[in-house]
Amino acid sequence: MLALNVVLAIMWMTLQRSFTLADFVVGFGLGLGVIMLTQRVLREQIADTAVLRQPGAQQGYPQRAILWLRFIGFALWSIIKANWEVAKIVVRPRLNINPGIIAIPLDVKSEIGITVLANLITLTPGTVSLDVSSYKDTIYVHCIDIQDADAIRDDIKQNFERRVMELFP
Amino acid sequence: MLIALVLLALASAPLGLLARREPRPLIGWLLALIPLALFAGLCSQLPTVLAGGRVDAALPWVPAMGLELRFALDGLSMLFALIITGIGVLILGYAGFYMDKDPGLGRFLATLILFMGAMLGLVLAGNVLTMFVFWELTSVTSYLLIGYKHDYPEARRGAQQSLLITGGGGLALLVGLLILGQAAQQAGVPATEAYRFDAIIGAGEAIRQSPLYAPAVWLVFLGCFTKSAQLPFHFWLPGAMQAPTPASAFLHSATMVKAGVYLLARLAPGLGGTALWHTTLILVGGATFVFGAIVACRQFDIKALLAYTTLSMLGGLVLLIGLGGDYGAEALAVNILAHALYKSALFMVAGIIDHEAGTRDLKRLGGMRAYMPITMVVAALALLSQMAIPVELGFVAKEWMLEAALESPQPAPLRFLGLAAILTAAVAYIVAGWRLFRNVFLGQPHPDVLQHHVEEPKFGMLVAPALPALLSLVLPVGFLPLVSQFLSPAAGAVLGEPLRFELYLYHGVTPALLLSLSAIVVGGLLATRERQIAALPGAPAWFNGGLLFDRLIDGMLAFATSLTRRTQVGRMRAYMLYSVLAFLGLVGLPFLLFGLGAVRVGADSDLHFYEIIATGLIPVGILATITARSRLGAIIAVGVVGAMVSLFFVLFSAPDLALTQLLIEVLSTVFLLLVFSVLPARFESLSPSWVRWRDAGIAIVFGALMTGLVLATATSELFPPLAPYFLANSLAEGKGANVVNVILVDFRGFDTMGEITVLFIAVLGIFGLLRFRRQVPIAVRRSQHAVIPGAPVGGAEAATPEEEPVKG
Amino acid sequence: MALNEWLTVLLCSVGVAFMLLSSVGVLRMPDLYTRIHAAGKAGTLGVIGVLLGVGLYYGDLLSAGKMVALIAFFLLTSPVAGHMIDRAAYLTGVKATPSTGPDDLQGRYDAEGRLH
Amino acid sequence: MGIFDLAMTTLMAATAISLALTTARLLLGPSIPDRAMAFDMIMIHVVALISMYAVMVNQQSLLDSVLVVALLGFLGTVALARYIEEGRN
Amino acid sequence: MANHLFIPLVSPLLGATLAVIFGRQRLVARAMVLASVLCNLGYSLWLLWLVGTQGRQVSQGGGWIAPFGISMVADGLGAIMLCVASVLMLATVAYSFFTLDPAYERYFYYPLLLLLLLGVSGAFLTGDIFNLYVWFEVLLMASFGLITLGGTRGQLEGGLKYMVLNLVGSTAFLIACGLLYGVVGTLNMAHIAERMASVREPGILTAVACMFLFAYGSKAAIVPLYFWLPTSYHTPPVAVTAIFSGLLTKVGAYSLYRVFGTVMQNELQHLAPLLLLIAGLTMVIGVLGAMAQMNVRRILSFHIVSQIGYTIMGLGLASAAGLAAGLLFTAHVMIVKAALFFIGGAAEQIYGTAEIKPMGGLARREPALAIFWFLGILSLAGIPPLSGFFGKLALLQVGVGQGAYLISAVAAGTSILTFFSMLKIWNEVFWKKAYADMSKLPRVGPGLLLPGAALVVVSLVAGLAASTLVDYSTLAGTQLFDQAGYIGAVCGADGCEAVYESALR
Amino acid sequence: MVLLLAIAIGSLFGGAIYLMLRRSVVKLILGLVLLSHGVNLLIFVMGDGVRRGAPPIVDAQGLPPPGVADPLVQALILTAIVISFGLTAFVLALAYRANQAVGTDDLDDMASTDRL
Amino acid sequence: MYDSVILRTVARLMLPILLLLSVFMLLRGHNLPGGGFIGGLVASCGVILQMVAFGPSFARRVMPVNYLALAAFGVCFAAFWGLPALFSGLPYMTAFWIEPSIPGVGKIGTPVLFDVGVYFTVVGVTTQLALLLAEEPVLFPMPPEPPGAEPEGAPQA
Ligand code: NA
Ligand code: NA
Repeated sequence: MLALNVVLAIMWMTLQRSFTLADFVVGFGLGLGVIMLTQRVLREQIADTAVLRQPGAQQGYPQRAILWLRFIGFALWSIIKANWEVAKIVVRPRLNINPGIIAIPLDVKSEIGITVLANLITLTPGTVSLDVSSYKDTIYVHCIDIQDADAIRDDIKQNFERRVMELFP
Repeated sequence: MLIALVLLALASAPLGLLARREPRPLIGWLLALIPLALFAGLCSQLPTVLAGGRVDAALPWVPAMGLELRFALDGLSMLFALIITGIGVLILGYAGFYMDKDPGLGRFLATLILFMGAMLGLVLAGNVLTMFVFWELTSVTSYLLIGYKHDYPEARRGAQQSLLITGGGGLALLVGLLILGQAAQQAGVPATEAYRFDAIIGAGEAIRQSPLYAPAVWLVFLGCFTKSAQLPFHFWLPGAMQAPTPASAFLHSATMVKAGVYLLARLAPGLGGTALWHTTLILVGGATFVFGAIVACRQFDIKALLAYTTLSMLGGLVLLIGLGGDYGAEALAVNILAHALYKSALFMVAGIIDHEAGTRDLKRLGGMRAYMPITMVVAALALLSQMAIPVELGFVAKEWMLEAALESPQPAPLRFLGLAAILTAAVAYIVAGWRLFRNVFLGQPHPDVLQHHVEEPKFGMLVAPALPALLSLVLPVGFLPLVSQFLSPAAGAVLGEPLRFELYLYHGVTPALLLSLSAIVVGGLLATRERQIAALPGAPAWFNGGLLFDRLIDGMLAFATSLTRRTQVGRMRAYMLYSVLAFLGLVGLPFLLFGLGAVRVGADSDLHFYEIIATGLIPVGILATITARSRLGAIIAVGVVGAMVSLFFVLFSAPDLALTQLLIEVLSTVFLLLVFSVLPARFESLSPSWVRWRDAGIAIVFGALMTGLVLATATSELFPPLAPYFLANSLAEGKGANVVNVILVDFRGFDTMGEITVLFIAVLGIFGLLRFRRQVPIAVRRSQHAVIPGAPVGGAEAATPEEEPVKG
Repeated sequence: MALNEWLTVLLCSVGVAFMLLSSVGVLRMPDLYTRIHAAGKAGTLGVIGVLLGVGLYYGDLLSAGKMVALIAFFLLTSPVAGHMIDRAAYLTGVKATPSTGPDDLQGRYDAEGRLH
Repeated sequence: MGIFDLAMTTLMAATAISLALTTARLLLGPSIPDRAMAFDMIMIHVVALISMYAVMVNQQSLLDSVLVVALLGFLGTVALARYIEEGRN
Repeated sequence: MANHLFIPLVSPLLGATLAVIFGRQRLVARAMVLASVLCNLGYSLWLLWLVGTQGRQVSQGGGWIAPFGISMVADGLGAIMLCVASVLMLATVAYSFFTLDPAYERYFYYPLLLLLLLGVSGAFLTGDIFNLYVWFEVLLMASFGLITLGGTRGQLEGGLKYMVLNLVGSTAFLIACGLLYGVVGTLNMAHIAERMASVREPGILTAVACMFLFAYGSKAAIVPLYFWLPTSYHTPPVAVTAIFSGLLTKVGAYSLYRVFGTVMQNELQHLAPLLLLIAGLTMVIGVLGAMAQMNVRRILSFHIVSQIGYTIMGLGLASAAGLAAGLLFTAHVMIVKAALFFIGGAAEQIYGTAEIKPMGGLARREPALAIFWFLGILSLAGIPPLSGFFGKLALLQVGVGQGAYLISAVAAGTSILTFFSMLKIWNEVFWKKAYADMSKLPRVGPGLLLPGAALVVVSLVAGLAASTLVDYSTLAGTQLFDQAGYIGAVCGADGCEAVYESALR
Repeated sequence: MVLLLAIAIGSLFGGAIYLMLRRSVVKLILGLVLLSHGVNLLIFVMGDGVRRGAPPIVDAQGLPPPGVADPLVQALILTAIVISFGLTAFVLALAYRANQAVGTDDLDDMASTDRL
Repeated sequence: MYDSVILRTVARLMLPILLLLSVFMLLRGHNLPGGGFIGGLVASCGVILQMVAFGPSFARRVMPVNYLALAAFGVCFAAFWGLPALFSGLPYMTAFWIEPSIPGVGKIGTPVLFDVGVYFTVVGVTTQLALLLAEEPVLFPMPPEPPGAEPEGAPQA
């Protein structure tokens, strides 16, 4: 929570475009107020993630930072790739695609993890996450062009879910 | 003095409520002390008046409008005032006995006294507006008296008819009087005094020359004719006989109906003397005179018979004013007095008969002489006066009337018409009088009558008609010089100059006497055949003012209903259409006429492509909205329009606006979705295509108009705007760099105050709108209302309050 | 033109190009589900390009930081929007193009719109 | 007008064309989710237009507005989708 | 500077917000509402006296000089209207205390009433055309809340039409404000007046003026813009209808008076014949509508339309005297109409319906109610010495004096039709025999009778003391028509343009 | 500029009026929304010129940028926007309730209060 | 209950950020685009987002505020700051400023406080409105779809 409060204060300073002590104090105070008002949602979110985190999975800060950076890099690259793919489809003179919806079982448990995964799926080549089952065990993905459904499934599980799991259990 | 008299009369009205207690008959006479006191008070002024003087009194009321409580007592006023109070004494006493079983007597007497006060005010008024105030009061009190027995539909109808006729006439009169006042002002009278009688009369010469004269006179005529039941407004008077007899005797014979005559007489010196004045009065008065007299011969209800003779006599009085001249004025005075005496007596006798025999129907009466001889004598005295049989006051009066016709300064044809009318009426009066007397007192009693315990009324009741009846005989026999002296100033007031005349019973064999006698003879002859006359075919059924009036009212109601049905159709789009068309008419036409010249279509030099697109997408979005076939589609399209408008604001230097617009847009869209997601997705095409095309046409015209207005105003450089001030002072004075926000919270913070209040009210209103129904059990609200059992229920949605609240 | 202006124009061009592409895609694609793919591009690369370009224009860290925050925001929200629309379309019975292959979602929604 | 301005204007024009194309989808539909998607895209275009415009007229304060617009686009789309679903029966 | 001019606005605003915050404590909320209404009443009487003795009162909102900030101006017209509004509000609050289902209270009925008063007071006092729009919206919004509070089907249907048609009118108002700013470049009424008076060829200004006519006219319910009124006014609780009849259309009329009487006098002279035509049509069509109805409240509602015709007639006479007469009439009608609604509402409470056919026999059962009703209709019909007579007399006098005979005749003729349709109620409800045993029906308590009776007494007293009233209305008419005086009071002796130029130098 | 805007304004008003003449409550409300857009734009044009790129924000010396837009109309429109938002919300709630009460969104079926 | 894990997560994340943003918009309004209205609307958008994601009852719980009273308080607060002027003999709403600018916040004066009142009002009103509308039970029985009518989502391509 304190970290969040500091983050909010920094966000405040960013918005204000001035990094003075006074700004920090005001931002911190406001952040405190905001957190007080919204602690119910925040607590849910944090509790949810913390409970699922396995004891052994705790890593040191440097590892986590590297994981984060790798993840972001991977995500950005995937996004650019995805855009390129779709752009190619769009400008193709004749559209002969074979879209479909496929179900992918999930190992990620935390809501934030699922969300990140779903977003990642959407942002990457030819797939849009359509919905997550209410037991959070399956994600349904719409693919723009299915040549091999299992290949897509594997790709997603291996590439995406694994990386997400590293950060969000 | 005069003010005190009038106010006393009005203020003592609540005393009438005393008569709610026993002994009612005596309280009636006790209350008669009020008019008696007034009578005495008036009499105390007699010396001044008889000497040709005038008593004045005035109380300022609304000086700015020329309205004051101004009273003036001269001969004419004195005549009327004494009649009003004198007969008032008798009527009050009489009413106590007549209505002793009636629980509403108190209310009745109170109204009667109020009426008397009003009437007194009317005749004493020295200012036309003062007079009008009391004129209206008499109409209203008369309404209450006629409708006294309001459980009966006929009573309500009669009351309403009389009020509408006299009230409508009153309004015409008001306008007429105002025009007179205006004319007087144009003649140089200061505005504050322009409405005084003497000012108007004094400016008479100028007024008669004025173009305002004719409309004013016509309007005054309208007022007077309606009030005095002249043809063709006569029909309310018989209807007014629904009033209890004392009221009829007082209002509809002796006093109120004479108000019109009074006013004509009062204004005669100022407005008279023109062909318009005299011709109209002679024609209308003569026609009414004859009509009433003849119709009276055919009535079976005593009160109706008397009502028609009253009607007739009012015509006679108007005729006299029309005939003009010395004799006309004199005859008017005498006839007013004579008529008041005998007619009030007759009405009271009619009441006695009704009271004792239980009916007023001539066909169901007869032989009363055996049961009520004194009453018969009283009736005979009064009737003889009405029939103008010699030595009665009525005879003297009729003589003077004939003289007036013979000596009238009017052109011969008019004179002749007047004479003919007088003679015809005189003959008819004899027939009618005899018919009444014979069928009531002579012959065999009707079996119905015998069932009642008919007997001579109590003294307290009989004395009331006996007194005027006796006076009808005594005055001409013993006091003619006194009467003449008393009436002279009245006649003088009508004539407009001092006058002194002597009444006589016999003055040698004059043409008038001969005519009078021959009328008696002819009348007597016809009277023997009264049954046949009564059986003669009457006027055609359609020639019935009352019926015509009712038709008029019904027609108006039907028109009103159909108009309302057609315009107030209840459909929103109809109302919307009216509004839009009204806008096109009210704004579009003036724009076409005056504003078109200002339209400037400047070439837009440096437009950017993206600006064109952003702006151009607005119409596209609108088109999408209009053509959308689903609610959500339309909502989304509107959202896009809003987004484009915001974009536009960004592009043209209004970031605050853009942000607010966008935020509001999204919020509105969310609200729309919340509300309308539950409805079926599809729009049905509800209107036929011609309606849609018509609406499209109207919409296009509307849009074009707005475009034109924008083009005409946006480029206007008539004046520099306020804006520079705000830009210059924002930082220095308002301590803020964002000028828009400084305007909002400081320069025009008051607007913002109102605006957040609007938001606040909106949430309060919506809270009530959405939540109210939930927590109020229907039973609680229902229990507060009950529809009277057995009553017919109006429409389906008649009972709005207890209507089922929507379930929630 | 300064360097930052060149950069800005370049990045913006990329962004705008992607936006144009995705608009074309949204027009051309056969059904809603495939259009969402195209639309997502505008919401991501298109806007990212533009925002990056704009962020770099001012050359200061703060503006760039703000833009990065904005980009993060878009990366977070744009897929969610796509997901919501897709889901709503599926639930309201918007038909997929006939060439659609497998549909693992078939019959998995219950009456309340819960997915099993 | 400098080259930069010209370039930016051209870019904005291109974005505007893209916007118009998106609006065509709004008009065409055919389904309501299609229109909702078009709405989302339109808001994104608005964001892009405002950002570029901010650069063009050198109004940094507009960039904060962009944040709000982006937020609103998201909220609007989500609400739309949600209530499209709500009204499905 | 008369800074106290803000009191009648701050008081209901604070009263309403506090009443909402303390809504749970019923008595506290009621006390606040009452206190705030009484405060307004006392203040407005004092203000009237002040205006009478010292002339116009002016204050500049936020302390910004005249054509730039928002001016508050109280002249005779504003002060009189403020007084009448407060009196009516007091009567309505009292009537509501006694008659209304307590459930209404829980849904902010009283705060809404106060906010209505706020909007009305603001409208009467402001000297800024756009600010006037804002107050219009405040009072409209409050009226929307009040007219629909209760949620019967009739209220919802009627309320929807009421709302939408009023929105059209207020939108026109806003457009007109915008166009006016576009052409004249200012929003302060005094400044507008000064600038418009200096224009030789009005041209487009006439169209703008006509748009104001449309906007205010639709609020005032003139023909052909009155349809929203009869369709909705009979649906809410009586207290609401009464206060609406007293205040809402009158604000439209007030604005017409203000804008055409003071600000756009040239246009007034142009439009006078049109106004007289509208006045005549409004009188007649309104009263015909009333004749067609068989429901107490609907009859009275149509009469509101008809009587607006008289008000417009005063305006159409286009003179200080005409405005004064119209004002006199309007003030009278505001009071009497509310009284009649209250008394009719009492009858409605007895019978559980406002339809006149099933009623009857009330004159015997409730003589006091009958007397006050009768006095009320006499006043409405313009029978002396009640206040209605003076309003009618004044209008006719000026009409005749200015040679407007036709409209005077129509006005006179309409008043007899008014009387006729009111007598219909009297006949059916009071005089007619009761259809059945009335002893089971509830009696009228003092709370139900007093507010209406008090207003009738006010009408009677106003008639007897008409001189004062006429003096004040004459003063108001004169002040209203005195453009130069108004400009001088708001912007100083040199006028607004001088202030404008020196501020921007 | 003005011509273009005038046409946009005209079309907003025309569309609004057309929608408000329809029988459906929803269309009526959408018409009201369009109407308020039209008015806002109209007032905007009435300002002291419609200008590009110069929002009414003064610099540290209190001097406005050259070619600044009219701040007053912007403030007026802001007020108008907010007010019309309140009104729209209310009319929405009212329409919703009327819908419930009458059972249809056809305005022609809401004519009971005028029945003679 | 509406059920979308993804939306819920995102909505949760955005609430504090939006609230902070709203305060930011409010405070900078006097010098840059923003102000009480915009700030208030942003804040209520945050709550409305919760409402869309979780439903109205959750949205009421997540920030336990009586929005109606908040709106009333806002109006009262805004009106209140006009009063000091009245008591010192100046016209209502005449501005008073605290001379030195407060670090981190900026200049404080009655107009700014007034704007804060506006902010509260707007938050209270818009949020309450959204919640009221969203809490409406859907009671209105929908007329059956005419048999011939195609749902709009039918394929047309
Ligand atoms: Na702005
Ligand atoms: Na504002």
